[in-house]
Amino acid sequence: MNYLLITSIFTGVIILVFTFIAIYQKNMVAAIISTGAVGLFASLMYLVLAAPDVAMTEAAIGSGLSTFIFFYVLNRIRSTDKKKSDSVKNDQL
Amino acid sequence: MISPIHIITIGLGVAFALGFVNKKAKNFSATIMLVAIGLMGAISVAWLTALLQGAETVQIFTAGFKPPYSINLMMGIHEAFLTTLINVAGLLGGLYLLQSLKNAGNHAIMVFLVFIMGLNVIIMTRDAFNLFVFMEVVSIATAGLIILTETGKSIQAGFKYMLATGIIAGILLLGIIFAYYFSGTLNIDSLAEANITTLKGGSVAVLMILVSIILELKPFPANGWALDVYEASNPGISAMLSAASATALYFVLFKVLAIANENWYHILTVAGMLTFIGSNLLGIKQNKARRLLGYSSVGQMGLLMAILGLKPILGDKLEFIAATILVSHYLAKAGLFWLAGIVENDNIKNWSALRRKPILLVLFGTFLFVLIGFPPFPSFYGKWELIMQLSSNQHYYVLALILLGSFLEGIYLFRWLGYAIKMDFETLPELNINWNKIIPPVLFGVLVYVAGYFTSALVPELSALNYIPLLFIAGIYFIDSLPAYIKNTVAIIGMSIYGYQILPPLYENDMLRFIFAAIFIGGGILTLTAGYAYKGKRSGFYPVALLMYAGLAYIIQATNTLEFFFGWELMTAGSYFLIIRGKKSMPHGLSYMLFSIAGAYAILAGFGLSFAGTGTYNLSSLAGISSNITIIFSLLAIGFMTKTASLGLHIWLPGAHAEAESDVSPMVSAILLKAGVFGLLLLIINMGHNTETAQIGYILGWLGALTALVGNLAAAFQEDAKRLLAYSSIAQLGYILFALAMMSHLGLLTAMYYSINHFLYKAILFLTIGAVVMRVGTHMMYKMGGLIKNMPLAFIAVLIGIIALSGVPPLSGFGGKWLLYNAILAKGWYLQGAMVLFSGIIAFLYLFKLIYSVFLGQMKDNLRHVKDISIWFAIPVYILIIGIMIISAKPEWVLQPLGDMISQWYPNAALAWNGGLATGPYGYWNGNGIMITVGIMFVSLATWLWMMSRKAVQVKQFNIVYSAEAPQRPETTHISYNIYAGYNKALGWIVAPKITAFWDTMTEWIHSLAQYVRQLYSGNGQLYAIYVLAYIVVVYFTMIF
Amino acid sequence: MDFELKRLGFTLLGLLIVLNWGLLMGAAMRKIGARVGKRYGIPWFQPWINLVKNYAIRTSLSHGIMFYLGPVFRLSGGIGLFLFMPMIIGSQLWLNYSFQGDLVLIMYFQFFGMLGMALGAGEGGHPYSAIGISRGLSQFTTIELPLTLAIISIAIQYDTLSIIEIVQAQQGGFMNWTVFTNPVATIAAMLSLLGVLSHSPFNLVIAPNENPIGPPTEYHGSFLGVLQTNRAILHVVEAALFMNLFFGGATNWFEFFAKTFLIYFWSVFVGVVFPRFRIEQSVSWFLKVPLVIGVLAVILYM
Amino acid sequence: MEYIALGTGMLVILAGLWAIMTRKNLIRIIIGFSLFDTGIHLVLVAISYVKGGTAPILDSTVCIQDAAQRIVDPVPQALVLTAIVIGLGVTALMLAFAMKMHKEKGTLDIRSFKDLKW
Amino acid sequence: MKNIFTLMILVAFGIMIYPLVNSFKGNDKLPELGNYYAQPENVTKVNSANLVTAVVVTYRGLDTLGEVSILFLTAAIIAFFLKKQTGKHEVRENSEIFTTAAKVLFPLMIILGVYIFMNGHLTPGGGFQGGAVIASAVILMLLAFPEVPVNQKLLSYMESISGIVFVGLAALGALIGFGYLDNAILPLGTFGKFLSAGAVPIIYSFVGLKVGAELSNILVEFKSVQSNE
Repeated sequence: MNYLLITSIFTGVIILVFTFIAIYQKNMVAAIISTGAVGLFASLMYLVLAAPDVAMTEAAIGSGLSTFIFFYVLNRIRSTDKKKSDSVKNDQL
Repeated sequence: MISPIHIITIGLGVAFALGFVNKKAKNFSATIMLVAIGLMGAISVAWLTALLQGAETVQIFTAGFKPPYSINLMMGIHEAFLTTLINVAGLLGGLYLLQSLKNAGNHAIMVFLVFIMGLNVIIMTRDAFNLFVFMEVVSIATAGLIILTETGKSIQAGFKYMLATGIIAGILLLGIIFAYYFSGTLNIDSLAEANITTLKGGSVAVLMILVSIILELKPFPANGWALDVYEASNPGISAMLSAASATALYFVLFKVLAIANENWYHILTVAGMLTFIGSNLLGIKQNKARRLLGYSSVGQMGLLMAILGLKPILGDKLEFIAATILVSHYLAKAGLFWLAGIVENDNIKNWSALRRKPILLVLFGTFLFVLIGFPPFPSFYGKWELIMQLSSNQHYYVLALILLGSFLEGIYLFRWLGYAIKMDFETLPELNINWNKIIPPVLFGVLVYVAGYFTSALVPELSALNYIPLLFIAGIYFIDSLPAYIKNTVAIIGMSIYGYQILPPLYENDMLRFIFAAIFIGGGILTLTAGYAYKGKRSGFYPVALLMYAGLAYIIQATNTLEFFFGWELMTAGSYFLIIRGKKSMPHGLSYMLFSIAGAYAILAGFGLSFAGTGTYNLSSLAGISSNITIIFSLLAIGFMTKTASLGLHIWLPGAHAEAESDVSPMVSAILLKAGVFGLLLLIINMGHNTETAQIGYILGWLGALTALVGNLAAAFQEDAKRLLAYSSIAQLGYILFALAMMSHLGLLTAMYYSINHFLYKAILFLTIGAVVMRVGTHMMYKMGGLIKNMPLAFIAVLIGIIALSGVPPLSGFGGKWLLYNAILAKGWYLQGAMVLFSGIIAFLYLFKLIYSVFLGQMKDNLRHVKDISIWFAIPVYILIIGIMIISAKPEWVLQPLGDMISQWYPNAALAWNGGLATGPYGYWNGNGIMITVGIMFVSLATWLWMMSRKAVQVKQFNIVYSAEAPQRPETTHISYNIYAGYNKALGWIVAPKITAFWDTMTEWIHSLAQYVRQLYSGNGQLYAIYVLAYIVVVYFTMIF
Repeated sequence: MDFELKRLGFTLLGLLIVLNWGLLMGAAMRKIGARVGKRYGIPWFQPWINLVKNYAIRTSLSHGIMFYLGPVFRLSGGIGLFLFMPMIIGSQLWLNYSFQGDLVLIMYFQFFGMLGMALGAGEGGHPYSAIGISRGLSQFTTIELPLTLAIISIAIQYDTLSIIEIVQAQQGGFMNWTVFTNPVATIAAMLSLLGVLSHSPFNLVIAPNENPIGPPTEYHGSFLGVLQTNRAILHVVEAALFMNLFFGGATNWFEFFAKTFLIYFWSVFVGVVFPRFRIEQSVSWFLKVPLVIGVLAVILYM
Repeated sequence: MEYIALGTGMLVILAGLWAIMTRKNLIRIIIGFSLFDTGIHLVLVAISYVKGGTAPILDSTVCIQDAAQRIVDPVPQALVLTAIVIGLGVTALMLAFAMKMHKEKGTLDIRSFKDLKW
Repeated sequence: MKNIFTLMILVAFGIMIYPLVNSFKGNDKLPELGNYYAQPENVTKVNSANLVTAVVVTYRGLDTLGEVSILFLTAAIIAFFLKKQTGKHEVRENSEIFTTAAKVLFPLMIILGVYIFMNGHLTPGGGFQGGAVIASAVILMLLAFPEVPVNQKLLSYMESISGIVFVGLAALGALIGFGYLDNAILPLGTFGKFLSAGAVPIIYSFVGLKVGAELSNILVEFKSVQSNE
């Protein structure tokens, strides 16, 4: 039990750290990866909370697929920006 | 009976199955979709019929478990009704969107189908989480539909929408899960039983659920995203969102409210009223049609939300009120958005394009009147009932706010209608109208009337209402394509038959009503006679004219306040359309309508308060009111005074009367204004005996006197003949108000006599001047002159009219003055009386100006060959002149029975009649004798002078003055422009347009306020998200404090 | 019927008396005015000569039907006022036709002539006549206000609008006259009278001594004769009205002549002393001083 | 444990809302939205937890009879499953919108999308 | 400045949700609803070893239906929203190792996904998870072979068929069972065995297929946008 508690505290802290990174990291790629990591560690938390179904789902969908879609979109936006020679520095926003 | 759950089966099954259909076979997919929605609709209609015939409400269980252990749906009368509405909207909306859907492809068709299905489920479901899921279905489908017609704007709107609804949905989910935590159930009914609001956390959970649903209903100011959606998406989609989605979400709120405690009713009321007023305020500044409709839609939902919040007060009336207003909004808003799609022009000034297809204009007008709540539409009954219930329960603030909001709504809706009716449309492109785009709005237009009819059947107070006049008007509308003279004949015959039926019994029983009925119907027939002078079709004239007369007839025949108000609103609508027909009438029509609406709301509030006091709608029950007398009397009086155009409320009149068509001016002046007089008279005979009302009467007396003074002075300074007559009407109505306010036998008698007289001479003058204007083509008197040579008929008519008006013996006006003197002395209102008499003398100024400038003086060269007035104008005018002669020679024929009638209420200081000699408390008057004396003297003197000067040589006007040398510019010799300059110098300050300036300032303030408030909607989607969250927070802190 | 015929006869006789008295008074006033202005003035019979001359002029020009009806209206107004005004109290026959209407009738019948005159002059097409009329009407409206207030005041005082009753109430010594019982109303009314009779300083309307301006500009011959006839009658009747209301009426013709002369003289006296007002001046003046006095008169009796 | 999950969840919700309300980049806003969702899911799962419970799957270790005493609540877990999928749908759709908006204006700054206002 | 205002709102929101956290005491025992589902007689009525699956597919099957429609909607909307984006493909060479591995892994992942959703009533996982795994397999292929066009028609047919089967089974429950989505329309079988829980595995399998197809569809749509510049 204690072990689980420590795990959950640890996970919770990691989640919050990644959340912070996701919001404030200037590099969009890192931010997106952090978002995925938040999902991943959340699914760890779910496992701890005896919810394997949810954990699987979150891991596959929340952190996997949605990160992929983010990247697709980011990629696409970047390629558009590259075409327009004047690159708008969106990431600094 | 098919289980309602199969709505889902059909909806989803067909949507999924559409994946098989070849991408190219778009027609096929679209047809399938419509069939599927039709089947869904058929299920709900079948249930609606079954439930209406007494079937039991059914619960639909899923998964073989009973609730609360599994999700259940419910099909009761509410659900059946609302799903029917949604499926009908879906079917017609789908039909309307056919091209757009096909362009976007099969996927869009699927999305539309799932959207409709989702709306059905959120109505039926009884499970909180299921509700959440299907609300998500609907909101994602909505996001998809927003970009059905893809534009930059619609994408932005879609993103803002998703952002806001995403937050809302998250909060809802949090609320639901905590509600589950505290109660252990997800079923709405079980949640309601669990009563978790008593827990500290539980109340927050409930708050989150309710606030998110409120937010889905787009409360002001957290609704910027919704407005953008209404504006930017395809109008067909906006129609769906406004009609179908809003309806479903409203029911969700209704359903979920079960879990709340009574504090929530206040929150709902406040949120609803804020939305209603806020949105309508901002609508005023809006010129983009679809966004305007968005404001209106949001506002209406706010009103409905407030109504839900008033549930504890409204009790079992809630359903009737909410249903009528909801259905009206549903039909009207869908119809308007559909029209927006047909017009394809987002500037409301360009909606005159509707005139290319008159049927569209009729639909447009119908929908706008539905929104405002005019009879015979359902919302009228809903608003009426709402006001009655609110006032019965002393919720005056809410009542006032509702009326204020409705008024603000009226401002922009009628401005818009005015644009549609009056703006040029020749420069606008043709409308391209597909059959599938025209069917839905037309169908909804018809449905509005049908719904109105069925709603009125639910109102017992209207059971005695005679629908024949309305049917007759509808009939006239259908023969609108025939030439004017045929319709004119039909209209005159119709009115004659109606008059033949109602006048004799009134003559027997009720002289007061008889007089008014005779003015309304007799005057109506006479003024319609002038209509023969018009060539062509005169499209749209007859239905609206008859609508006004029907309203007037209803007012006369009304026995209860509802019937009265019904007639009053019909009359207002009809007269509005009559007034706005004039060439430059757009602003005047608007101000007329706004004053009328404000007045009607004052009347409504007054009737509401009287209902609260007496518990009955009966008109005669006004006499039995014992509480709130001052307020009721004031409200009703103000309401009626907007029609009589008393000082301060008069600014609509001059323009409205002056710019109206030649035969419309007498209708709206000589006849329409009497409706206000009739109302005031009813008020005074019923409520005049109280001490409180006597005090108000004192104020009204001064007001009447001031009105008379200012009206007459202003008339004296006019250069426009019809405007002059219009100001004269204001003044005359001022006398009548003054006389009525005396609340004495002689006062009422004076008022009645003045009413009859005013009808006679103002009809004569307006008809004649109107006919002259038709000939010479200008209203400006200084551009006429010397027309006596060309227009002897008109001259004689005007001469008799002005003698009668001025009160010079022997014509009937003198009787009025004499009665007034006696009444003033008997009442003791000396100073205000002197003011009235003084203003009566000022009348000479404008009367002289009128007849001199038009008929006398130097003739203008360009008018040398005009013909006399049209015979069709001359006929009614000379009939009216005969009326004046009769009433002048035999005043006792009218005054004696009237006096007897008035003695019922005011027996003191009545006139004593001895043949033609009337003896009042102060003086005596023999109308008959004076007529004969003056007549003999006049004729003998005329003969004598003629004898002496019979060899007189007819000379041209220039021959004497200018020694037969016409001056270079003959027009300068007609001294007419500003002839009372000296008088103006001395007294002009009285008529400085301070009141107009006052109202202008008011308008400006409202506009500035709207401009200021609407900065809230900066267009930044993020800001809208912040508003959403702030809204939740504010509601929370309001709750806990 | 017999009585009615007799009444008609007496009324016509009264009319004749009033006409001649009016002409005589007119001459007298001109004379007085001239003497004050150090001029000799007209002979006392000049008005009769004028009248006869005008009626006798053969050439006669007309601008149309209303031009012709104008003087008819004007004279009807004057004679009508006479008809509805009780002349000598105490005799049924000198009461004329006043049983058909009361003070209100008199008040409003004044306009009958004015209106007709205005219209007739209007048809003449002369610009000056229009100017004159507009001035006359403007001034007249304000003149009526203090008069109305004064009349309301005495109507309250005597509780009636019947002239006969008002006169009867003033019988029995001059201290019963309204001028003593209700001096404020009397002052207001007497100030109005100046305007009613259109003498200086309120005579801009007809401005007799200057270039031909005012309503009668275009009239001449028999038309002008009619107007002059009316003027003579009207002045006496107006004076009689004031006499009846404020100075105890007349019980015989001598009293009638005396009182009307003095009332008429009052207006002439003021006219001689004061210069002429412009229209906006006179309008403003009437709405200041006489109005305040009139309101005071009403308030005192409220 | 569930307290930690709940607390973390709530903090993530607040952080997500903060991101939605203050970041100007559309993608970042959507990230915030995604975080907001994850936070809610954490809260839901925390609520489903029963002290000392096992996963609601009945197998050799948990037999039918004492299931009620040993398992955690399956209901919120089922709800989370649904919510996760919904969240994905919404996120995907928002990204598609963001992509289109970027294509239109060449920027991701939300302040430049103010064509509709008032 | 605006951020301070936003912060205030957020803090206020935090204050508002604090009572929720504060009154959260955890669960000492199952709440009423969960308890009912865990009762042996009710467990056997559904006969699904995985109670979450039981809840997802039967008790709250309607939610699942809604959820499936949400994915369906998302896929459909993205499809018509992004459809005009097809254009030239920009071919990029992937390393041989990667492509070979992808070729090998793809069928394995598909099988894994199928396994997950077919055993959804017995083991953790189910339709969504299985579907997600299938979609991951598709992603893998998309990454490995960006130039190979995806048979979207197949995906779309798969989606439609599984959707119709789902709805059909649900409706069948209403027609021959005790209610919509009643799983007892098929024999309940033995508890804990593969053939148990009546229609649950079938429904969940089709949910899995459908979710897989829909997610794949979404990804493919995004990818097609991707490759078009």
